Amino acid sequence: MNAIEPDRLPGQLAGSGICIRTGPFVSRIQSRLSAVAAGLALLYPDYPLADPDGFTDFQVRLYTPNPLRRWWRPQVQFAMDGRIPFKPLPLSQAYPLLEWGLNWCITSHMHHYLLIHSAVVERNGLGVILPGEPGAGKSTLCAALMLRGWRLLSDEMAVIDLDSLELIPVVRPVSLKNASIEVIRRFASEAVISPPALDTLKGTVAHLRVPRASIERMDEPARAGAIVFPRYRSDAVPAQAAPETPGRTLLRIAQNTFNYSLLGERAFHALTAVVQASRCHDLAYAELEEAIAWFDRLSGEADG
Amino acid sequence: MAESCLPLLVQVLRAPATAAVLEAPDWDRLIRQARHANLLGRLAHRVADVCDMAALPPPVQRHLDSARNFAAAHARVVHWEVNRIRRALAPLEVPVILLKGAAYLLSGSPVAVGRVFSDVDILVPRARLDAVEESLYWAGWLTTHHDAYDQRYYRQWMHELPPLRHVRRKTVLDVHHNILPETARLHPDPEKLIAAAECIDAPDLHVLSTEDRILHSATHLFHDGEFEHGLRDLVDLDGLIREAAGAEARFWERLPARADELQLSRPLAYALRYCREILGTPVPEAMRQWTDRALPGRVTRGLMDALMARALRPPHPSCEDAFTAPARWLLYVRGHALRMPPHLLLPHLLRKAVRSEE
Amino acid sequence: MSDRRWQVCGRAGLAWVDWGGEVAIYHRGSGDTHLLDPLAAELLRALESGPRSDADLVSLLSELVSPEPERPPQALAETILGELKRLNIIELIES
Amino acid sequence: MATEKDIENKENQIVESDSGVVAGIESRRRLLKGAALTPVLLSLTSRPVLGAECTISGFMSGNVSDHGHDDCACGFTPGAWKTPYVGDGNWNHTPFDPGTCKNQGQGQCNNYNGDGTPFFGPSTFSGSDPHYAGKTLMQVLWLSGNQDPHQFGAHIVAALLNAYAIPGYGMSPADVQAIYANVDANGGAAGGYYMGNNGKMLTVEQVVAFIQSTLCAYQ
Repeated sequence: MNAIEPDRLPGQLAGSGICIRTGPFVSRIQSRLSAVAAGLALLYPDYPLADPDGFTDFQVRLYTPNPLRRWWRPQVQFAMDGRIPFKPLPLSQAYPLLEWGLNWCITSHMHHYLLIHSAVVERNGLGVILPGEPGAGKSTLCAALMLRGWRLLSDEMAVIDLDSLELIPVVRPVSLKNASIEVIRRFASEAVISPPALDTLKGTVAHLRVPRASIERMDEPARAGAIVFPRYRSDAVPAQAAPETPGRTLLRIAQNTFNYSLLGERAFHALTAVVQASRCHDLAYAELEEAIAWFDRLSGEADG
Repeated sequence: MAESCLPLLVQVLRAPATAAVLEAPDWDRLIRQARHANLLGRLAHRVADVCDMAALPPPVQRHLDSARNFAAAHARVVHWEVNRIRRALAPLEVPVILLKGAAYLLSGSPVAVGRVFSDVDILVPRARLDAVEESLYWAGWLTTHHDAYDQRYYRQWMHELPPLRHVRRKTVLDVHHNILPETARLHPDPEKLIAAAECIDAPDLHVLSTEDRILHSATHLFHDGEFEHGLRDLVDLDGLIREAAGAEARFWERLPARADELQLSRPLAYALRYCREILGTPVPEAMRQWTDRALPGRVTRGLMDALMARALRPPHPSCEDAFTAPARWLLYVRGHALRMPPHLLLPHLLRKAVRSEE
Repeated sequence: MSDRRWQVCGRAGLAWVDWGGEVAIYHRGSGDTHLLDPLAAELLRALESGPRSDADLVSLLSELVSPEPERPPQALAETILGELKRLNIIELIES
Repeated sequence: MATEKDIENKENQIVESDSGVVAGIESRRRLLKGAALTPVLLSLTSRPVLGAECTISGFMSGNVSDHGHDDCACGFTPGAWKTPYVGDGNWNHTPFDPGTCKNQGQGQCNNYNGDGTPFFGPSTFSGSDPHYAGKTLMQVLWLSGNQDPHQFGAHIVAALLNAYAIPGYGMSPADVQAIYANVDANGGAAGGYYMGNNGKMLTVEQVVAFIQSTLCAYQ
């Protein structure tokens, strides 16, 4: 992306659009909105661009739906190839809407892969799936691990190839919500975080730039070796990890899989294989450092 | 501007082998047209039958494979829905006649391969409608339209109950007692349809006869005027006609005769005309006099050709021009006009316009 | 419990994964997934090979269960069959 | 047009059986203690792939899908309507009054006075079943054991409240009232039945199971 000089970015974005590659997917993004241009410039400088005349998976546009409201509570609308899946949002949420929209593009159209609502990180060859049960604090933990040197494959979805059962990286900025924005700012002052968007349906939302190391390895799949259900609990001092049975892990992770029902029996057998190849734990934590230490031991044991 | 000749999607559906030589930008447009027309699953299977998928660009393979998985999920759901419907209705010992997509799937027709479905349609004898509705109710299929006007619209004027939705599976079921509304100008006799229905799984599961299936599909498209799935329905028709012409002796004599018998000659004539023109469906020359007789005069025919040429294209920006939206709207009004007498039509259209603004 | 008979719903059958203490099944017809207790799994495995009457299932349970079980096989069968029926995994064969 | 489904994981929470002794067996043939109180430990019902767009993709995309109408909503259970202070069953979304609390525990109430909307009345139910005569809707919800056979009263009240409070609930108030009137005229809650016009008869237990199928917890 840094092949485009910063001052030419808004022009190209408003014109034929910018084709960004994130793992196997190419998205053509078009928008005249300054917030989108600023967000991309801040969070996507290291991403590879794709040939605009080549094949693009998703053609995405963000625009103000009714020009009459340009000054009175202006709005932003997301469209994919002319299809509008969401209601318009306040203009201040333009950049988060781009990220949510790109997630929707994948989870609604890419049923070639098994898509689990989870974060995925890797170290020393150990791929770890962190299923995102609501309110679990998965993104905070995933961001912290990434900033401590773990490789990020994705913060929102595990993408599993149904034949090889490999974890396919779809590296994108990490979404942080409400308190975890401050937590990560204090955790790593050098972290690059987009300006927060206020009172979205999920409260305050901001996105964290992914270190170059993870982006450079975005074409390198990983193998799952652990499934950890994180749970932030203020009273979990020290952090407590409890093993979870394979059967219950299968059902819990299936419930978090976007296209489990759609892929049917293939998803049942694929998840079973992933569960059987992984150590499965619940991890309750209050202190990020304790959680990270536990993960380091987990990945340390991997190559021990 | 729209392509002057046939849209890319139609060209590839007519000659799937050409997919092997498509370049990336063509694939990009083709997949988007197919997705908007709800034909991506069909396209994927047609291409897979004649091309070496592994030779296609990897991202293209992913989209086509995804579409086949999506269609396979629909097929599983329809099979299960039909199983549960038969279970709920078994005590009534009433014939359950599957219509449209569910019929093609359960009868194993190639038309169903890669097809997606939005709901399940069944036809039951009118005399048993109340008993069927009650049995479905207690099995969890509840009506979605509590509004009194909607109830009357369906029960008095239409040929079906208000759509039912299953309370747990959220699937939608349409229960018909005819293939055209009571108030329509054409009056096919449901008893004849039921009498000719073929049993595909004893004792209760039936589908319409081959000719009646084609006539129903043609009527649904060219009489009801719902062109949101125009091209998909035309692709169904093309598939049904090719399948039947290949399998049934004297098919081209029985089809027009049955159409005349059921007063459905005009919709069939339109179907044959546009299937041949757009999808290249093989229709023997001998049928030309019959279709000429059944079609309206040259002026109306010219207007319909202009409207249909636009309405039957993929609903995608790359295939539309300034006249596409007006053409679809005119056909929408025509569809309603054919279904409802004038004194009902105007208030109904007004009501729908107001409702969609809410 | 008359001579009524049970069968698995639909003809598509089940996919199994047995972890000893827990058994996971995928119902090919409904697309539902369940985690079963081993006893329930045994009953279901029997039904998958063909329709069974209540009596067959109760005797199967009494073979598997210790001589003086906490709950008689009769009550056990009723609990298990009731739950499997509520989840649309099995159904009574309409006479 | 059948858009590809995006999935809402709130839609089908895992129905987790509560505590129960699981008879673990090492080898298949070892004799079991036979105490399998929970035959099915966890269940995941298939999410809608076809038909109504019921899933609101809010959980991830932070937004309500454009056809976010929720016309396949499941209703609250009798338990939820019994304890409005817990927050689920909100009586202000219904035209009925729960009545005042008899003994105000700390913020909780498990006994209501007779000043709420009566069970029998023009806008509620018509009939004469003695189990519910003279009681308010809320009092019927709090009936226990054989005071309310098969919990029929509690479930029919919950269904009526859902019909008003939940947009897109499967049944309209008229549907619920018709079911009650039919059972009341055919023997009532204890030993009565529902007589369908297709000649089919349903026991009160089957009617309660039907109502449960429209409630969130039993989906």
